[in-house]
Amino acid sequence: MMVNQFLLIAALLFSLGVYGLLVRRNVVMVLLAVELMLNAVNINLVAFEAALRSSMAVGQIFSLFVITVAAAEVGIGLAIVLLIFRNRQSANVDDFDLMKY
Amino acid sequence: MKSVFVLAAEEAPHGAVELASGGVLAQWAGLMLVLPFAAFLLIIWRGKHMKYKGAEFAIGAMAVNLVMATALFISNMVEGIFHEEHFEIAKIGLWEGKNLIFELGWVVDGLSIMMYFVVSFVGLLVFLYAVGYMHGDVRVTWFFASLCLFAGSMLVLVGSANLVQLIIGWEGVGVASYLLIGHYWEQKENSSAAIKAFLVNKVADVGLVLGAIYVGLSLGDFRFSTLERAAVEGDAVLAGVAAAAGLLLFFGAMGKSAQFPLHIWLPDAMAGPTPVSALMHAATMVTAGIYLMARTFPLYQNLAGDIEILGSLDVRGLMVIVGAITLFGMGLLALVADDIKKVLAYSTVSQLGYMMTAVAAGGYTAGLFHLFTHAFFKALLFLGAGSVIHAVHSNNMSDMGGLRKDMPTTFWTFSIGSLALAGIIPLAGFWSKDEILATLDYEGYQAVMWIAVAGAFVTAFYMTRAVALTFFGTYKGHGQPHESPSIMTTPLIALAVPSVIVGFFNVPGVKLGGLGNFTEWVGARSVPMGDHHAEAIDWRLAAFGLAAGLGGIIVGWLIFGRDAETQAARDKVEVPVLYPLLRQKYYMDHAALGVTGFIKGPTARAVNWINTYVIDGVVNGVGAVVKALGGLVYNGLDQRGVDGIFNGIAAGSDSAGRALSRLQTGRVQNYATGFVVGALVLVLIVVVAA
Amino acid sequence: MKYDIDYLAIAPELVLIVSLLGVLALDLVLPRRLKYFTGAVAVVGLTLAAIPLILLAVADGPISMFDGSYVVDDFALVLKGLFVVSGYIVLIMSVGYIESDRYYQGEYYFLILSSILGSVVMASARDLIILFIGLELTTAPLFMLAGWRKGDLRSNEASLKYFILGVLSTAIMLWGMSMLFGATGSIQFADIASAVADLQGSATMGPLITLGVIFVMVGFGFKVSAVPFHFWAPDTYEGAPIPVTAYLSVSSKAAGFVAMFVFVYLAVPSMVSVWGPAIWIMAALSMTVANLAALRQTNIVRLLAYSSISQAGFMLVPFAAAAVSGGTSLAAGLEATVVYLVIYSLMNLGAFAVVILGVKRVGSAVIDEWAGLGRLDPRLGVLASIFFFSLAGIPPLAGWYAKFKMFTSAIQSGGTWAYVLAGIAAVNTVIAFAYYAKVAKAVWFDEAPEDTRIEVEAPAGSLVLVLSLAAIVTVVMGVLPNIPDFFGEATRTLLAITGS
Amino acid sequence: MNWFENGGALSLIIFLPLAAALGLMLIPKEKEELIKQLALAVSVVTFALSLVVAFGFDLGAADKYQFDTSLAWISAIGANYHIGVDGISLPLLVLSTFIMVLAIIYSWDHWEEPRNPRGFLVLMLILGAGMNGTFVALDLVLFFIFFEVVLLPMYFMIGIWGDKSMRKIPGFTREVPTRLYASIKFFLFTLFGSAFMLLGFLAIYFRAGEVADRTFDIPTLAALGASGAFSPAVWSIGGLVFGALFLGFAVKVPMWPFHTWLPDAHTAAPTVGSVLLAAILLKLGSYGFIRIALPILPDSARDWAPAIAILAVIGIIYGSLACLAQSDMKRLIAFSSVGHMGFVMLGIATLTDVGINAAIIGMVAHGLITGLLFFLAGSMSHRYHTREMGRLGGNQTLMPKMGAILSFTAMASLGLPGLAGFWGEFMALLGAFNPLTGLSSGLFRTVMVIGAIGTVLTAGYLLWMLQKVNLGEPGEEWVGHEFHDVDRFEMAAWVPLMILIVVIGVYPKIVLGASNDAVVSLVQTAFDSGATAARGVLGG
Amino acid sequence: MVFSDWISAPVNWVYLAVGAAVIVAAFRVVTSQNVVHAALFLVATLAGSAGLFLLLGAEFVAWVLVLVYIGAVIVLFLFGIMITRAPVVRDVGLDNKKARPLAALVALLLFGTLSWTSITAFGDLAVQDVGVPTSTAVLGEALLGRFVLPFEIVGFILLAALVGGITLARRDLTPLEEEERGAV
Repeated sequence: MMVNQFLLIAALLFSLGVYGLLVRRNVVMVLLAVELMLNAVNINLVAFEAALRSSMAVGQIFSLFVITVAAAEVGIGLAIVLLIFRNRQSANVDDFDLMKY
Repeated sequence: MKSVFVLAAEEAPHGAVELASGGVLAQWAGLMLVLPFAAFLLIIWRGKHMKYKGAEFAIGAMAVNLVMATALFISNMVEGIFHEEHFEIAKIGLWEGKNLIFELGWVVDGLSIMMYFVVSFVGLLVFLYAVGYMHGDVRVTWFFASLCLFAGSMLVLVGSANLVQLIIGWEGVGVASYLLIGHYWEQKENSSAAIKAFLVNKVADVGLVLGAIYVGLSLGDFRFSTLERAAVEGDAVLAGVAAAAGLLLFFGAMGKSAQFPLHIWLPDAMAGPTPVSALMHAATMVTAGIYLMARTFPLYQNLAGDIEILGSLDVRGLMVIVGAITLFGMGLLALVADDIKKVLAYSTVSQLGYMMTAVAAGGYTAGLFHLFTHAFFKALLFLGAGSVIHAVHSNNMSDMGGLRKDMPTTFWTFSIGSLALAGIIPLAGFWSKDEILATLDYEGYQAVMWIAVAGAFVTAFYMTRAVALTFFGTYKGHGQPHESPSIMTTPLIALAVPSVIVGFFNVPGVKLGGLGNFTEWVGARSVPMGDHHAEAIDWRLAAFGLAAGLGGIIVGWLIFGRDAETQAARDKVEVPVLYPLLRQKYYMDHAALGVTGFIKGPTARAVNWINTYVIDGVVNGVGAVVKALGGLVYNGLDQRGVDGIFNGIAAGSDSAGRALSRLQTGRVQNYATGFVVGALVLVLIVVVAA
Repeated sequence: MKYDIDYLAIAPELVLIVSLLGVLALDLVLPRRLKYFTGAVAVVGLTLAAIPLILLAVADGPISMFDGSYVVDDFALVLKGLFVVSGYIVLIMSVGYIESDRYYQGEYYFLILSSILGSVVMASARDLIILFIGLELTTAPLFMLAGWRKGDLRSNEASLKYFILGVLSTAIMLWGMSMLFGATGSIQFADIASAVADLQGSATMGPLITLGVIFVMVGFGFKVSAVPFHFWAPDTYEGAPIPVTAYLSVSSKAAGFVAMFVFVYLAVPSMVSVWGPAIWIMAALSMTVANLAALRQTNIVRLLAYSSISQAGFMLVPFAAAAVSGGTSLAAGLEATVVYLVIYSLMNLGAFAVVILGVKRVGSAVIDEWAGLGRLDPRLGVLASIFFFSLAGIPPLAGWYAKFKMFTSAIQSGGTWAYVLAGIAAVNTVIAFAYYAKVAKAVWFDEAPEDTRIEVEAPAGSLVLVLSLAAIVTVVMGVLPNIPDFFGEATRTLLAITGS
Repeated sequence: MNWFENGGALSLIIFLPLAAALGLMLIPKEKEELIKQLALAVSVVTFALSLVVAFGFDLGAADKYQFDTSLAWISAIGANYHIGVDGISLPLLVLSTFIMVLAIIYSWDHWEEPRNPRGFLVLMLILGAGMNGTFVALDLVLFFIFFEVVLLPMYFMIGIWGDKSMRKIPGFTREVPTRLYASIKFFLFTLFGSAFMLLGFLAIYFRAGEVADRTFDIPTLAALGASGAFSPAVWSIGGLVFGALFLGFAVKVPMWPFHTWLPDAHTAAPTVGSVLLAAILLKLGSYGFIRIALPILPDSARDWAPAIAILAVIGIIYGSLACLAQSDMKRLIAFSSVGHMGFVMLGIATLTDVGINAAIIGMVAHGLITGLLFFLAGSMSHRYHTREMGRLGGNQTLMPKMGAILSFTAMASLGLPGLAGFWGEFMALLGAFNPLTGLSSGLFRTVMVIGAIGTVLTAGYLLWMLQKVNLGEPGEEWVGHEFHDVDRFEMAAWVPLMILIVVIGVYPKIVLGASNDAVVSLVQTAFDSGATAARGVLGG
Repeated sequence: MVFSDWISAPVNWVYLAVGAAVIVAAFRVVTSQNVVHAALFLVATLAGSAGLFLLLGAEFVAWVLVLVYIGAVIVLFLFGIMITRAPVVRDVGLDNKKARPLAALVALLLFGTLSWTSITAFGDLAVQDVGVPTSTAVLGEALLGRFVLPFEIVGFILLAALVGGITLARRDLTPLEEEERGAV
């Protein structure tokens, strides 16, 4: 097994995440896309760790932090979704352009 | 603490001439330069509360000046005086390692003493006269203050020991003339005339200023004595710039001395009160140019004069030509003027042409002598004209006529002045004009000499016309004219005397006892002038001049003395002396009319037309064009172009800002797109750059 | 392996933790009318946190922990101090502001303190993980605080936009970090630095490291709101509660800069040819784009948002200039940026405080409606002038020295690109004045409409006091620039460690 | 009195007005008299101090900095609080403090809307501090600070007390209030220039570090400059750096084509603002050339001199022509400044002692004369409520004193010999006749001739202005109006100016006596050989 | 390494299987027009990722992923979807169709860049000790030793998210309700 195998998957996930982020109208869907991107990073980190085998498994540690932070972000994101949904009765991001220029 | 004024070190004048120092009088001559200004301040301060509205101060100052000037004049007669005083007013940098300085000061030598005398003498009389003339007029106080400024500036000019101070006096004269010409500024014509005078002079001043710069920076010094010495010694550097400097200075002189084509301001300048005209035409202002030429005479005589500038035309030749055109062409114009002051004004221009021609041709003494004599009789004529105007309340000769009975003093003095101007022996004008003819003859300008003779004819002709129309025939104006008060007639008489006698100051070969003659008096300079002096009068030339003068009078008399419309005028024709001629009046009249008709008609009209539409037109046109150019520059270039660029930049940034803030769509996904694309582009740029 | 912990070194963090937990606990027990007390606790906590900072500053030498991944040196202390002080000012600004509306005070202070804690931690971070965590802790509470005016749609929108772009930037930054980790096998800056120095020439690794560095820089670029990663800023600033906006534009931005400093100077100093041009572009774009856009703004908060973007551009200039000209003057660049940051923080907070008072007074954030404020309330007018003209860089207000340092550093770097950037900065200084002057114009030059005299209660004494103090310091710093310089020079220790 | 001579006096001159400004802010607005008295007292004391400095100044060592001190200021960059006066700055310093006194006297009874004397005086005093500071600063950074400090007060003066009318600006869709447009334009232009000027300073600073120690110290840098350290021959960007400084100073002067802020600012500014702007602020730019650009970058200056001379002479002609097109009296006077400062710059461009002396006396004279003209324009528009020359006329009849003073000042402005304005023009032409060795004398002589012709145009527009405003019959609309002729405050402010105009006109040594040695030394140090006019270079 | 060698290793078969699943699922996450499906595809993606982690010897991380994401986060997502009452049926309006081409282009470019850099950089770099899981003890020791500080700090992130999230998400009481509560 080569690291690149995993990196390719990660790159694909990351790019798909970006795609999703750019096209999805629903905020929750956008959040899903973000999760894809963060997960791609995790795959990177773990794959590198598998190749490096550092003494403290730094890559895995890093990925644990990323997972935790991602979870927190989801929490925050959903809270924001709830907040705006209550005010606007919509979770579509392109409904939100009160402020521009 | 050092004294504010640091007296420049005395330097012995150069040259072979042994001259006296002039003693205390010369050391204090500067007082004459200052007194009129003191009077000016006093008039401004207290004038309104004085009985004669401040004229007292002006007259007082002028009287003191005249005393001093007379004393100097006499001492200069006894022994030639040369004395300079210099007060440094600034060091302005280095020139060849030594300080380049500006100075004020005065020079007391033959030339300046003559000018002091003329200015003070004529000035005093004009001031006195003005008390009467201006009585009850508007702004009398201000008028006398300005007169003081005028006379004072002229004294500063003629007393100056260096070019810089000369410029100060020079433009001071200009400003004073502006103030005086525009005395009745409620009418736009008057203020326009004042502006015209100032601006035309200012144009010429460019020449003076640049000429001063050429001279000053060639010598590292602005003093006349340095210039004179360098010119006589043939200083190489000065020689290098001599033509340029000479022409520039001459250009300056042309403005003040109203040489063709810069004479145009002068007739308009008649807008001022008559005493101003008298002062301006006799003693101050117009003589300044001649004075400048005389002051820098060694430059022309030794260096500049013979430098060829256009083909074989040399500097001197150019100057003579300008003078000749002025003397003849402008004289003709006097023939067609109805305004008596305009007649006199053109006459002045013409006489200035004589002076300029003489000085240019190399006749230092001749030019100055004519200046000297002319000052008296021209002042006399103007004051006389003023007296008439005062009486009839009009400037136009068509409103006058037959005044000789009502105003006898004026008539007689005016006649004396006219005869002197016409060059009738033995009045002053005869001698000085003769000297000019002699000089032109000697220096080889025969053609010009004949023009000068012709000019003499014209001069006599128009003066006769003026006298005839004013004092003979019948009165055509309104009211009953009276002789002017004695404060006005006294100056007339006082001027008539020298108009008669001063010609004898310089009869060739004649010396006034131990006092020498005019030639020696004005020859008292730091260096010899090197002009030619005839040892005896050349009666051949004198006869030509006299004949021309008499001819002019006779022809003039025949025409104007026998004014067909006025019985009185026809009566006058039968003056016994002229009677034989008048017997054949038919031929004579026709012949004279033919000749003069041509001169007065097409020629004069042509000249007048050229003057009005070409020269004046050019000047007015230049003014209009310049103003239009101003509009173009301001509206077209400044507001649209230069400012437009900056406003354009501002407007551009504004709309760029608008365009850029359009990027801020408010859609978060557009932002994210920008975000990712930005990141990718950054990578791309950096990778490509690396 | 045992890791010694120097408790004095992390005392500021600990004090912050205690006080934020205290705030949370108090919030539970206090009755509604006494909730404001949590604010007092937060203020006191921050004040207390300053004490160990001073002690540490006086104490000798840098303290290094966890294999050198957490370092307390003068650089860290200066920036921690900056975070604490600016946080302090934000708290005081908040006190009056959030009391006047339906805010959750306890939670609010808790989140602010959390964010400050994140910044404070990050200033000492010397490995990727702590850097990442610190940044996240700085940012995450702000996602929510931006939406703190829950009933206001603009505030919601601010929060949403900030959040979405925030997580996007986090993801991109993490990708970059993971690549750097993969390439160098370490998360320690020092190790990364040496590994990168070996690898950067390699044809295979080069692009990857470049990508990694740029992606990480993108994350920082987002934090400092540099163009083209700035899009969130105007909208979020406008919508968020004003004290939060102030915090965003100062502390959060400063945090981004700190992250950028430690990352580029300590982790990838040898990649100067990569991050140099990147920063150069960000600097040039930020200044120009934001300034031009700011010219069009009519809302004062939005104007300040664009202003803060352009200021970020100015702050990047020394950096960029030092980097593109070969990196010989990096120390000077750092110092200049820190000096700029210190001065900017002060004056920008002052400007926001003025905006808070002004909005209260006038009832609007639309610049035109501030007409005649100077005559209505000269004191506020003078303060507004001081801060806005200081932002514009007009001597003798402190802002001039910030700009001066920036130019100094840029010119010192030398080289065409540095000069060009300095030129762009110079032009932008002029453009910037045009919109700062807009505020002064409204305040002083325009006539007040007849009926705008709104009677408001006197602003909180503490805010006025702090504001006046900030104004005085702004002037004093401008007259005696040795003061900000002192902080700037202290931060040179950052480079002393790596010996560059 | 040791402290006094070691910087104390100059520091007082700078900071006394500043302290007074702060003090005034503490006095309640209502105590107007007290505020005015205090402001006047302080300005008089400042002026007195500058006179003490002037009389204590050792003219024998005018090329040395006196009353100087140097204190450490910004240690990180080695910028010092280095102040001192030499013969070049002394006249300008005295001029500055002097005009300030007159401006305050004049203000006493002349407040533009919205009044607020306290605010106005505070700004004036700050302005004074900035101006005085600029003239004594001997450190580039210090110079820069003071150079900029003057901007804000002037900006506020124009913006708050300025012309309230609306104006259509080409390129913009809406009409904008004149004062707003003018104030921001003034500020942006100056800021634009000074931003680049600062870049130039910094480049010099670091370049100094390459050959010696990094320093902002002007005398030290001048010495380095004289030794050729900043010559483009050894420092590739030397010319560019001069260009940067040029931009900064030229905008302030202002030289064509950077002048367009000036007519707007002058027209819009309140009277006293215009006066200070014309009398002092413009001088900061030309002073900068003399104090900084020439001595530090002599070789680049040599390269740039022809361009400066050409721009200067364009300014002379262009300014005069633009004046001819004006219908607004104040705007006309403003444009006249473009022309007059053109002569100042022409003098500087010659790089000779004569030319620089010309610039200095030209600056002083322009300060006095144009200052007075703006006073007059202000007082007249105060009475007529219009500045349209087409509507004025017969002022000499309505207000004889005012008219007389206006005539006098116009005469002075057109460079009448014997009044102050003449020397600057004449000497500038003198300098241009014989520019520094190595400069094209053909070009400079052409410029000299064109400049001399410019004096005619100058006379033209001033005389036409007088004709329109002063002479003729009063217009219909003024008949029956009661006009107050010059009041005592105006007299008190104007008479000293008139006296000085005459005194300097007759005895320019008052200015040149102080400056000449300093200028000669400056030119010799900076341009070494060929510094003085020599006979050899002359020729037809 | 030659492809035949590569494909002959069984572990790569597993990789291919899991990897394909992950990719397909990820595709569906961003393309599915049904919100619930999208969320469920994310579950599949994450589960597949966990599988990949196992392949890479990161057992602990794999199970954390399963626990945290599949156990908690996805539930959160589903809650979010429910609460925002997104239609459970196919929703044509889920995508901003106009944005698709640009988004696809950007994603493609990004993928190209990312994969290109990775492939050139790491070439044949192989995973070491395939099948040998990292000991959880090592992780634990590192987390509570060398990484104790970020470990603690990340706790505050969670706390902040919790506190802030609750505050934001909760419905504000009306003044009347508040009064009632105050009385209690």
